[in-house]
Amino acid sequence: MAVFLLRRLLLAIPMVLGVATLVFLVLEVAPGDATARYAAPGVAPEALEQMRRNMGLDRPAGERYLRWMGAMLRGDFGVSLSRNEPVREVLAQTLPNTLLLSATALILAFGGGILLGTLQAVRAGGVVDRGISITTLLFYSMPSFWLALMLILVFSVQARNVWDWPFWFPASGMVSLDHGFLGSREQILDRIRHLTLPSVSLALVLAAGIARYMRASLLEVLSLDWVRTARAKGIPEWRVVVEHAMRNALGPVATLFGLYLPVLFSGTVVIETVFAWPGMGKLMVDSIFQRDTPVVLAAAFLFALLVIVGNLVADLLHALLDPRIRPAARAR
Amino acid sequence: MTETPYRKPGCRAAGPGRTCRMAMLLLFPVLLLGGCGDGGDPAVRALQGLPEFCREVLPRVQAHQATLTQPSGERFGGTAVVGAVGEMADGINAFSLADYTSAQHQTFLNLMTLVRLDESLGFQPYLARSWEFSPDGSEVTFHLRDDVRWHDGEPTTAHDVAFTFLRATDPGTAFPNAAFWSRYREGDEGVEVLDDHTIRFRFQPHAEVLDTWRAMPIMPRHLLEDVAPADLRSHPFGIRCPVGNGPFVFQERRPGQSWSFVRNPEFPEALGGPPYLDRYIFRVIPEQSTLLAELLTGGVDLYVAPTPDQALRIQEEEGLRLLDFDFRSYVFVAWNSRRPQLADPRVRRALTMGINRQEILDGLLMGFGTVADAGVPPFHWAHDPEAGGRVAYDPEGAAALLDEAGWRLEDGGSVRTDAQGNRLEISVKYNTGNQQRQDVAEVMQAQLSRIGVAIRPEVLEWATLVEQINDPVRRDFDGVVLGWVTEFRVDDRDLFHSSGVDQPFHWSGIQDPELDLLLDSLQVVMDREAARPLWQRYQERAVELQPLTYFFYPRRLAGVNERVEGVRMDVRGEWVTVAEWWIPEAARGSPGEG
Amino acid sequence: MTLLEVQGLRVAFGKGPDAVEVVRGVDFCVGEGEAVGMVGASGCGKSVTALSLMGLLPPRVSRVSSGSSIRFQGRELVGMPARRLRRYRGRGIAMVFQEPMTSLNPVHSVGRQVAEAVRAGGQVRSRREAWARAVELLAEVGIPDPGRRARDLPHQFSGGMRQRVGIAMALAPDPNLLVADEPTTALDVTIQARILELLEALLASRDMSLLLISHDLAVVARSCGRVLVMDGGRLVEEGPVEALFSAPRHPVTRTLVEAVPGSPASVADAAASPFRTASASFPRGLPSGGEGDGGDGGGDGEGGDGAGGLPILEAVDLVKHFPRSRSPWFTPRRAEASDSPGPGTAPSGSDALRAVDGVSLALHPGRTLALVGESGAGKTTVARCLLRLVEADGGQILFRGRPVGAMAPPELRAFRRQVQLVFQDPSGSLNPRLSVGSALDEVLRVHGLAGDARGRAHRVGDLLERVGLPGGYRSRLPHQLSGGERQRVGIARALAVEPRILICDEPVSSLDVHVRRRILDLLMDLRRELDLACLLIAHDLGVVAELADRVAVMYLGRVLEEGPVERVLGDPRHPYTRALLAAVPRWEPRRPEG
Amino acid sequence: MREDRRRLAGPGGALGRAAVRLVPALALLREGRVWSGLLLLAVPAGLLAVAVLRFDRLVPFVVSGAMDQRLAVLTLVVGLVSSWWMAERGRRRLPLEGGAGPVGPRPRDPLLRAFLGMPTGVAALVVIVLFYLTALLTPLLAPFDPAMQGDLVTGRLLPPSRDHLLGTDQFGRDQLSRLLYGARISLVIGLVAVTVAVTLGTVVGAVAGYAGGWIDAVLMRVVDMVISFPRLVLLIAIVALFQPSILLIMVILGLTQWPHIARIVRGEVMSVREREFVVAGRVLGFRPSRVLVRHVLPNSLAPVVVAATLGVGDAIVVEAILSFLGLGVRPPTPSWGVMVAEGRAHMLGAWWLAAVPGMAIVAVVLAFNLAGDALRDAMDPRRRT
Repeated sequence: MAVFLLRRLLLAIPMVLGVATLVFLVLEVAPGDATARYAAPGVAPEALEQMRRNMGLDRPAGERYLRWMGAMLRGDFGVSLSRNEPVREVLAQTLPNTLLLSATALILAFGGGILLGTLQAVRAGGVVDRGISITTLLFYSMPSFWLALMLILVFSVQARNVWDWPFWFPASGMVSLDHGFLGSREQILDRIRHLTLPSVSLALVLAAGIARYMRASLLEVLSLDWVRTARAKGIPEWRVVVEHAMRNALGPVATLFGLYLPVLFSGTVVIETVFAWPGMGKLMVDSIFQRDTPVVLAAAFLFALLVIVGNLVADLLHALLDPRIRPAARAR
Repeated sequence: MTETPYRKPGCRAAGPGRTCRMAMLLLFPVLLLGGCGDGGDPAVRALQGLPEFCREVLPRVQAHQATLTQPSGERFGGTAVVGAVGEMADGINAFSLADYTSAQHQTFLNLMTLVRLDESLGFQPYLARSWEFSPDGSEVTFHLRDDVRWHDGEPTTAHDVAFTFLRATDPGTAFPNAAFWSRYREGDEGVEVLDDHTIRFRFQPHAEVLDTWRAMPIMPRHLLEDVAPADLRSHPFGIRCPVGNGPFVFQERRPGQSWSFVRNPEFPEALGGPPYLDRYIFRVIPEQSTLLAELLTGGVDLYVAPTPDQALRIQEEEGLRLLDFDFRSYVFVAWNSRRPQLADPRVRRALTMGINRQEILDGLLMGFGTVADAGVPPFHWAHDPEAGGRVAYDPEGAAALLDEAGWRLEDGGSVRTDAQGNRLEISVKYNTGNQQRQDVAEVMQAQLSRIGVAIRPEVLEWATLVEQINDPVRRDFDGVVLGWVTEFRVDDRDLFHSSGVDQPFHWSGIQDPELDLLLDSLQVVMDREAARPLWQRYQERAVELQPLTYFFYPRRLAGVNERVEGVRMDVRGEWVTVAEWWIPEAARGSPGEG
Repeated sequence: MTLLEVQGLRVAFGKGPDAVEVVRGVDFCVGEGEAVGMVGASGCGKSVTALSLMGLLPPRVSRVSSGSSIRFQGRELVGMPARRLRRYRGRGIAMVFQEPMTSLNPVHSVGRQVAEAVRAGGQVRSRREAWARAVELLAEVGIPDPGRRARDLPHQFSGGMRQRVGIAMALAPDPNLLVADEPTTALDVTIQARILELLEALLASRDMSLLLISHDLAVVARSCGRVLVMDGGRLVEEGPVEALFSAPRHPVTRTLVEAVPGSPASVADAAASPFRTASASFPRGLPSGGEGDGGDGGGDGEGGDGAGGLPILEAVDLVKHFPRSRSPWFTPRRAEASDSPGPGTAPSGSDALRAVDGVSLALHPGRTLALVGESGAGKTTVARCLLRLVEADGGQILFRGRPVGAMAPPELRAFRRQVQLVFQDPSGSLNPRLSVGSALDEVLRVHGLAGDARGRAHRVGDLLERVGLPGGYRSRLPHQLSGGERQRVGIARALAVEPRILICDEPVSSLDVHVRRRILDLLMDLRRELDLACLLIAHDLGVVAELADRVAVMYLGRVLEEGPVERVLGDPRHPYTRALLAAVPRWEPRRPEG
Repeated sequence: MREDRRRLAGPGGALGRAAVRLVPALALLREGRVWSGLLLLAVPAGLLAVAVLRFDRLVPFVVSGAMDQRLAVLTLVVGLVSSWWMAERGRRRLPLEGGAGPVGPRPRDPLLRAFLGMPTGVAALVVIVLFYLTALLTPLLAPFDPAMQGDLVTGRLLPPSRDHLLGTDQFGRDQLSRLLYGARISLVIGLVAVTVAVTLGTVVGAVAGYAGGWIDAVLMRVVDMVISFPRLVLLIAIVALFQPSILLIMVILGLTQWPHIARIVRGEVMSVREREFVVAGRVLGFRPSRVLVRHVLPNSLAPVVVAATLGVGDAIVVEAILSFLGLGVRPPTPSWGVMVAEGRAHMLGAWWLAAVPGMAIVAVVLAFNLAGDALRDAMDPRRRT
């Protein structure tokens, strides 16, 4: 197992480097640089030149790439060009927020998806199945940003301003302004309230996909010979489903975990923008616009790393769920 | 998330300490970032993750502030929350001065300038008690107050002023507004500290000398002296632990979310004394609709620059007040006169005349603003409201001008052509993320198509746009929609002076001797009355040549919760009276409950 | 007393007008302690009947018609609510399924699965007791070291062992009736014999009825007193085994009986060896020589067949290893345990699986060499090595004396034209998207045979005729053909390139008994008419006896014994060959039991 | 129904017969094939309605119209003729009076037949066809020029009314017209992106799957790399930094979608490669390229069809996201994503501006997803329910 982990991590190195290099190239070829936001009449061109020198942008691309690479291997991500802060700090401010959001969304999505999918598979062909099928497909077809806007419209804007509902969800930010003045219970509640809409809009789309996958997976397992064997023993149907079929059906769904991570991170880019969530996705987009190469590179690097770790976790989960899967056999 | 709650202001409820640990549980890559640690004491933990510099400086500030006695009185107390869309990217670092909001917080909250403006835009003493010019106008001597202290207790002296000047003019700093001192003598030649509270500057005589010292806040020498000029821009001082001398003391910044400041109890009485507010919070909410919602529900007390649509909503709402006031910004399209179809001033004038700017103003800006004709905004003493008489909306006149210039409309055609058969097609670029500019481009396209001009709007992301329009060799645009905030001292030489035609900002590329002469004189004629006719002529000439189509001077808008009293705003900015804001005791409850 | 009584059982698949009745009115009964056999060709409705007893038919797609009645211990099972029906599953009727490889849950240990069945039976409450009972049961069905093996997962067992586990599971709740649905079909003959022995022993030791379902009458004949014969969803004949064998009334029964070696009706049965005369009935192209020679291994082939001239294709000391893991990139997944019977399990210690371990063979024109052995013996690998579909790791393949291993691609393609393969699975060997005609036409076109389009069309007709298919079949797609017809097309395609050598890899093992017969006839005719050299790979000794001149017995990658078919089958020298022969289920008239 | 037939067949049936000649769909209806009959009746009826209501536009469009205007007229004509022809063909296949048995065209391809047997699939297909028809007919359908601005003071942000069925946007442009024109962007983007993705993905996947070994390893590493990076971030970077045209955006969308297709194709090719008919091809001496193209690929593409169908929906969503972020289609070209983004600022007062274009996106994507699902089910008999 240790060998397997090591091998996977080694395999990940060229991938991470590849991603980082790709991003570096894209940014390098792109017109403009980080001084663009200072460009306005009244600003001396010499000052801009000097600023470039201060940022190290006057060096050839190759040198900057190697420097960055070298520094990164030592754990130093450099200094953000647009935020006047070390990249490490910029990331430390945003990464936890993104992780909180995505982890919540993942839990919601997988919990909900697996539950719904199981329900569907057990009632395959029935009204429940069709109902859930249509609903999940509907959510699956929704652009997440639009879903988010509609959720805001209903549960935030209308609920608060028009319908005067006793409960509504904040449409932006991570905590309320008075967060610091609340008791610990209220603080948690406040966080959850802020987390609800963004994580739900992320999770709904994912959950729809997972439910569909789970349904298919479980249906397939339920049609297998050994499920018939289990039924032939005369054990109750729910135990056939839960103890026998579920574990086998969850194996492939676990691999979905790894597959969905990049999708999820793509989603956070949009959702963080819509909900003003101070996370990595938004940071990355902003930094692209500001030509803040060090931040973009570091964020890309982290994203790639997270995805790899996610895939690893997925594989381990799969192996855990299905003892037949030898780790080595999972490497493609 | 099972943390002992602490309620005193200054806690870092969402600070890295807590979130970091939470994240560590989630996934290990966070470990790479480090920065997480343990610490029971909130004050200590608040410092965690901060750079060395801040960990040294902030306790000193706290210690000094703890020694001061807070003022008492019925107006003292409460927290006001200001919400805006954009982060203060440059923070309290005057050496990287760039964005409007940062500049406002520097000059009105945390730092001090030598002089400030009164409501009628006359210069008033601030950090400087008084000043005098030498008779030939080549020297100014400032006498500083002796009762101003940096927030860590150090006195503010002339050495700080000299330090600020020297660093800002040091090329290594890459100070963006170096033009402030373009007529100053270089380095030590330009400045002389006469004593701890007296300082003299030397320069070639020019207009509006004091404006520089209204714009440039003084920075603390004792903290930044050892920092290399090249490192000043990214120094932690700016955004992690600014130490100022203004009415508000920096307390905390949650990156991307908020800045908070508390009262400086020792702010000199002569300058208005300590502010009434206990605490001032600047909150970044990157979504305008959210901001409006927050204002409606009391999440923020003041919404900086709502959209005109939202302004109407704010006006309707009970308990809210809409402030609208003159501003220093304007929106324009710069025409690239290097392009053959735009070389003729008549064409450019026709374009302006073909656009119904008043309708755009009324429709999209809800009438909050005035139509602009030349780059001298209404706040300016030399503003000429009549300058635009000759370019009012007049589609027939515009068509006639175009005919005259040789661009004719064939029967049945929709686009004008010249004798060679070239179509009158103009691409207009604008940048992403600015709704107003996009609106202008779209409306312009629709309106100009009626007089046979084909406008192709092209949206580009800012850095790319900058590269395309600023590169003297490329100048890859026909027209570009831009907008900006001018200084109080209007200086358009970068835009129009023919000597700068190869400089980045000479977008129009026009070269006109009369304009050159006017621009030069405007900068050196020190007497306003003598300068007035020059300004008059300058605006007329700009209208004649139409290097730019000026759209409008939008009025600045702000939505304010009525519980905050004493809020006045004018062209000087939103925060000009922040020290006088106060909240009646009955309305002081914690923010978010209004 | 009657334990189970089935009356008018009808089962339909599908809904509405598309519904197909698979079981169309079946009546039978099983008495207490009785062993009843049920035989019939595949698709005759046997398994569906069995599943319907348990209420295990797939819901929604299948339906037991309303008039049907299944009475178990006097209670009507049809229409019984699922909750109550479940009580009869396992405890009342238990079932052993056909596919041991897939009928165990791969993620639970076998002990747990058996224990679960024990607990479902209701006699035992606690987990510990259930586990102990499970271990006992595993011991009872002959799992060695059951205490330790109970913790293993299904994939760590061979097929035969898994079937034993399946039986243990069925026995766990102490059922009154055991339904065994083709329990040995997926197993090799030697293992089949052991499983049948086990079933017999269990039946003797327990108070239990048995319904044994098989397509092979011989299997049923061995343990059952009464046999039901099904065809097309109906029961066509029923009676004591002896009666069926001695006087089969229905044609289906007759085919089934004929297929059993040793049965009175078997046309191929006469003297000492059941196979001897079977093969003798077949006229050979060449006199068989070397009757008396012996010796193990492949070395004697050439000597014995010297009269046949030079071999056309020859394998010398062929070796093929499959690495257990090849590279970090790609690792083929394979079953861990080989399917070998007790002695001499696969060499699991080495890092490579020696699929072929020094095999030498020779093919002569007009002669047939049979390669027999159980699954996993390496037969198919030998065939693929001969064609260079997989590269051999050692040894040499000579085609008319030329080493095949050294051939360049064009020459290799030419070589492959001379050697054709007939596949085991006729449904997989045809491209589902090509019609019969175009599949044959493609072969001709690629090799430039039979001239232009007309010539090819003509030749396609010839080929179809040759394999006994009407010309109208050329426009049919594979899925519109029956299994036997597909196999004919496969043979026609192989013949299209006019090969000299035909390698038949289990050509009839996936076909039903009556179709089998005709395909074998076809192959025999073709070999004679076209003077082909033939390598026949089979595990069915009956087929070998009919078709082959010589036979080589393979086991674990080695040839154990090789010689003329009469000698090897009639007078096997190697103990393994003897075991193989002994394990073939055959008809042995029972003495009336005492 | 029976009575109906008698009436038509009776002496007064001459008129009925004429009606049936003219409108063959009636025959289908009469025979009880209600759905196909209604469909084949509704489509030409709709087209005819368009032709009548917009008759004033027809002639100028043909004479001096832009390409898309001429295309709209052509679509109208072709649509009318072909729907009549299809109905007529359906009518001819009807059994004679009293005849029984299944009617209508029976496609030979079992997959297609299974697909057409699924109500959701057929419904989705119909919706998709309708969307494309609408997109093609837009110049005829749209009540206003989508770029035509109303009075900026009085004509903007109007609620839905008789004049403006979906209200007007912030420039007083007719929202319905913009929605109709916006359909073209979404629908074309889906097609082009998926074509690019399928082409590239199939080639890469097929080569990797068939060749195996190091070629496979290298190609799959690349695929992994592209897949593991958040696609949207890459798209945002490329689109933001290089300002491509709409066509290029479509291509880029495809270029980031291919790895999924490549994976599917590779997996499928690898399993088909082991099938015996492929081995047979090698044994018969076919060249590898022939085996791959003639035997392996055609049998591997079924899941690709599904993936492509689902991919269209995906591409539409991603384009909408890009447009929403201000990076996709440039204003004033109406794209649904842009419309949602612009409507967002007016959520409180005019929520329909953001809601309706979003619903359009959901409808199209849902149709494609339903079609993809139905295809997948058609391919997998076990999942037919």
